Amino acid sequence: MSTVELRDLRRTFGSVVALDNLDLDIRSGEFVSMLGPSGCGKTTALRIVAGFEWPDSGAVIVDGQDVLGQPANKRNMGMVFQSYSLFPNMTAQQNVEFGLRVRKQSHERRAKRASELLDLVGLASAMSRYPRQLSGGQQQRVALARSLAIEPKVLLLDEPLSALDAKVRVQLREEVRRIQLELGITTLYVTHDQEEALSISDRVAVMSAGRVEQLGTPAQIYSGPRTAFVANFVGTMNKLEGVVMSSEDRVVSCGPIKVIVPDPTFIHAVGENVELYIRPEDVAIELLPVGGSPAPGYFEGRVTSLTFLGPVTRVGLRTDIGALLADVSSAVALNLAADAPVAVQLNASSLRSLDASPESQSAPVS
Amino acid sequence: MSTVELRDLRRTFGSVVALDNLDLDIRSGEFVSMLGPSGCGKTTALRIVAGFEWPDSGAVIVDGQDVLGQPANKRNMGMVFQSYSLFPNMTAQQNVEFGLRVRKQSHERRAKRASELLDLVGLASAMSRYPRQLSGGQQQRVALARSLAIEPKVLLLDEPLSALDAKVRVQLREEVRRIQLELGITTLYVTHDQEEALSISDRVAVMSAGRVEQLGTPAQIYSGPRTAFVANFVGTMNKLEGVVMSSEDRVVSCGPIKVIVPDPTFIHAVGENVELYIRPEDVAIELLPVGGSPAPGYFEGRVTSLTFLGPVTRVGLRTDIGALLADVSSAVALNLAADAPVAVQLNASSLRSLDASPESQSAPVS
Amino acid sequence: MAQVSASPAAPAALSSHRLRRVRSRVPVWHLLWLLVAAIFFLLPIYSVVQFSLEGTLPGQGVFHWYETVFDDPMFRSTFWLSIQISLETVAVSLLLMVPTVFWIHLRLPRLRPVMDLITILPFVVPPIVLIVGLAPMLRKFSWLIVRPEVLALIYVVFALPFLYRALDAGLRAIDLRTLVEAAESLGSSIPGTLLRVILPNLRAAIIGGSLLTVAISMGEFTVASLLGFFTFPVYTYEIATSTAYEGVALSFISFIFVWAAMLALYLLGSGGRGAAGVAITD
Amino acid sequence: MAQVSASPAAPAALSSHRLRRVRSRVPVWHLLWLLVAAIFFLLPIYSVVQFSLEGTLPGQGVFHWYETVFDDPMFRSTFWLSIQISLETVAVSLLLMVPTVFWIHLRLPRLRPVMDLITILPFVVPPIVLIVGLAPMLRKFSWLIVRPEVLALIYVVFALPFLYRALDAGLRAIDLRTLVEAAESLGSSIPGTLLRVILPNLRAAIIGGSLLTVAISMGEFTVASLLGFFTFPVYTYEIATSTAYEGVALSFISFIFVWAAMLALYLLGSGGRGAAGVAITD
Repeated sequence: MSTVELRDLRRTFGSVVALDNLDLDIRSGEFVSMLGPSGCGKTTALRIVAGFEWPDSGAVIVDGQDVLGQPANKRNMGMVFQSYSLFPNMTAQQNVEFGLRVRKQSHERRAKRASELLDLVGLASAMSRYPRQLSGGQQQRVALARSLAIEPKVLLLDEPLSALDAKVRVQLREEVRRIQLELGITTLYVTHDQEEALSISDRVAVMSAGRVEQLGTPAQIYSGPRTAFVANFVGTMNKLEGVVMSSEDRVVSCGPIKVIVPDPTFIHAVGENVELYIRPEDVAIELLPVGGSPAPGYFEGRVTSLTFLGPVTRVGLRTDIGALLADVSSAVALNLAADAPVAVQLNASSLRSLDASPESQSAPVS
Repeated sequence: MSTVELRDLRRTFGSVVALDNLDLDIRSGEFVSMLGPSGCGKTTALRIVAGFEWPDSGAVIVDGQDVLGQPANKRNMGMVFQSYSLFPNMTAQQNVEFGLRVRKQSHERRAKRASELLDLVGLASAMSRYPRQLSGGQQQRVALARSLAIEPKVLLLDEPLSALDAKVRVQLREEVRRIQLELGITTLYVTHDQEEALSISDRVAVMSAGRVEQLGTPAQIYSGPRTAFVANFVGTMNKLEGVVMSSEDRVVSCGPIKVIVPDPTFIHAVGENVELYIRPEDVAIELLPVGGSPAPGYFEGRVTSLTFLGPVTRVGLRTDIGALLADVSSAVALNLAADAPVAVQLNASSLRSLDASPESQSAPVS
Repeated sequence: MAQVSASPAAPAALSSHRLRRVRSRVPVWHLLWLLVAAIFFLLPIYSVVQFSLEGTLPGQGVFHWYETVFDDPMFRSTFWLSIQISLETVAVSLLLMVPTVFWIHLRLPRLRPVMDLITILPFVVPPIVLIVGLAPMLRKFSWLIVRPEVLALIYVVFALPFLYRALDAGLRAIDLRTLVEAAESLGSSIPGTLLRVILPNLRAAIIGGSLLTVAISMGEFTVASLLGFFTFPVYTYEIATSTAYEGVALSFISFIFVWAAMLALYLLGSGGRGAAGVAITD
Repeated sequence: MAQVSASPAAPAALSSHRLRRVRSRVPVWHLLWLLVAAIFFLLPIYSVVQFSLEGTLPGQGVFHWYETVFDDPMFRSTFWLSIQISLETVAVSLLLMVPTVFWIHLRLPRLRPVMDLITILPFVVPPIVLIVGLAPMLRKFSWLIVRPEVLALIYVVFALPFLYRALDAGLRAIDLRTLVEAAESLGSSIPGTLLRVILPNLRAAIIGGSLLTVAISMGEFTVASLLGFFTFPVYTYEIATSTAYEGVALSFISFIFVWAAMLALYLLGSGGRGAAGVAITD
């Protein structure tokens, strides 16, 4: 149970700013993810906490003490790496015992602890196997057990699942979370996968260009993104271009459609161009009978694409206010076909207005 | 527009059977995915179609002709690889022109076609860049353009997205599908990612141990898995252990709960042990007031975990019929907390009984 | 569920594909290359064996000249001198190179091209040029030159490329930085990590590099001869130019020695790989 | 949005961390190693330069001995002989090795350990043993031995390890199989792919390996001497043992030649990498 505070961390590589005065607090026993695209500085921040890199300025405070003066092997932090990091010359058990051997614990205690931890990660039966005899997922389980064996103050995970197959990735992330909750260990997790971050964390720090764009619970991040970058990076968003019609009533016209922005802090002058965001699950559609016209509150659209996602199907729409994505139940989507006319409704209470952050403007093509 | 038929393909590596008399038909203009875990033979099958490997027996018939006698460079098939395969010494444009240069087309035609195709993949501006100056996603776009430049009969893609970041992966798969529909090219796609296969394909061939376990549209595969392997590999499934109470009425008792299996082909003797499957989205829950008891048709459960997945939250439940997963809208899930008592209902029409296939029995840990 | 029916046309198709595969795997210049290798390495052996048999007089055993060689006290003394120099060379080389290459891989990867270059130099600056160039200076330090340890130091340089490349390949095969950081996060110091994690994984590379170093130090002639040390190769040369049959016998003994070392090296090198033969592309 | 406020303690913390980083990057034996390299490679040069200056009589220019060397017709003829042999060696080596290594990487990766072994042999079987062992046989083919092309063929074997390793590293740096398959699927034949896709990406490796081959063939003494060819190194040796000053001058010229080749090699090798310096761990 330890607290971790990153204070004003700055790190540059030549002219590249990897960390731009980063601040982040992690409470005792909390699972915090740093989520962001390649190059946002998340791994650099983690490696500074671990002691593998040093900031140009700033502090890393664990339980009230700045640890930047300590070398990595004195910080007592468990680390799980992206690439398989097991010692190839040791069995799973010897790998897990390594940290205890360094601490000169007795043979019996080491063996007992190793078997406890291999049990915890579900690999008790594989204790005498060498890493090359284990699958990628099993190797990462052993790596997790190894990092936990030393009873670390903090558990650090650097994209531990990104080398694994999709199916294994989901299984293992659930296990990581289960074990973290069971042990109550303070955890800092780095990932570029928004679904992973949302599903596993107590809080998520969405990072961009070396800064935290937004810090909050998964639900806060998903439902209340504060910048366009967060809105676009986490989940899928429809963007509507609009013009403010009435400043007081927050009425915005997107082409022929008028919407009311629910956010009371939405203050813009009449005639100003604004961007509105809405998630695909907040766009409702109904099949329009041939020759029929949409009911009040609905506007017309045509299906351009259908993407089956399991329980829901993502419907691409061409409408008067631009291209839209709508998520509908797959049972409903079975009645839709390309070019079918539909009536579209926006769930007005989910409309959001966001200021574009500088990063999102220059988002490169994939 | 070509048809591809894989006929009775068998391929062994020593004692390992990679392809076990595989049959698969791909219609003209169709997008078919081969989906399966590592080692299921999907890549071997694709490479046999491409001409990079040969089967021990069987045939690959394209437009009615067996192509196994043709070397890879005469088959006129476009191939996109998992690893970045652009020629490092050539610009994006030169890469795209390569196949046309081999075909001795004129400089003008090559340049025109390359610019059309780079336009199609959204990289017209990067035509004079070298591969090392492109991101992974951009490289795969160029690779796609390059494979399309030769107007191939068939487009083959071998996990083209698996080396990319989660966000880019989703963007690019949508583009691949858009381009495939635009050109109407017959496409065979290999992936281990069930979400990817479902979202991109006309039909999915779920593979296991060198055979096709099930072939069908994404909706058929997801909603009507025919084997336990398919049910478990595609999406998430709850498994219930039950005992047949009435053979005629198809009543099964799972612990204290009785359910009616909707499938009319469900014929089992009274007292037989069966396995029933239901998806998390077909498990409904309601918050139970303190001291309250579930309404008829509901049974009691307790929340063990909450996993935020965006629009829905996956709720882990402990119930009298075992552990269950239920997907509920995230707005509803906000009212739930660990250990909260809930009323659980199974959507009986979604219950499925499946014979366990041999593979699913020996499913390894992760 | 398995579709067991075999199409009648399958066997014919099978054999033609098999043929295709076999044919495309043994190209003409692969055979050519094997021929060249055979000529260069088997011819001497054939030549040596034939010559020893020719040279045996009636009444002498087949191994007459080999007995003569083994009985020569100079054979033993020069052989032991060369062995001693070789072991010194190996000891100094390992002490110098193992930590250096480890550190360069871990912290100074930008120095790797420079290392590649430096370790090639000994074979590019020919020994003859090196010794002729050094001659004036060596004369000043003649008190130092009389000790055979000087040869060991020179052979350390000659063997550098091989030891460096063996260690370099060994370190490339493991994810050094991640392993070291993993050990560090578990509380291990850098020397402790080198000892407990890295060295065990470099076993094959170290043994291989050492064997090469021994082979090189055991066989070097030019420098030993120029500096006037009577090592085993110098002895071989002298014998060869005086009594041809003994020289050939000696040469054959050296061959056996070298081939045994190479065999050991090959077995050590492939031992770690085990059953990595079958590769399924999935 | 950016937090620009800097904590007052930052500069102190900064410098201590900086120090830590700098200290940990220059370990003791790294310096030791540099020292050893310097002694072995700079000492001869120093020695040579000092010796030439010492040996110059009053009235002679500083470059007297160099002029003498350049004026010697034997210098020119032996130098050209060596150059000719080198170029033959390079031509034969490339024709033999480029397709072989390409094919082994592409279709016979299991042969790679065998190749590693075979290409080490020339340095492990010492030239002295090889030549002594071959002597009886060579005597039978003496009509063949008089042609200098024989030296080129022997040097092909000596240079194999370096050319092989250069090509091997070059091919390892690209994803050969995928590139070839990509080209195949686009309609290219294997020879066409080798020519249009693989060779351009092996440019640096081929030039580097060729330069090494030239350097080795230009410097080999033992075999040339034993077989009685009057190549440049043999000439150097004879001059060095007769007129010390000329020998040193020759040796210095060789040095310059070799260093120039190495510099070219280094520049070619690092040219392709460009701005890969800054590595951000993200």
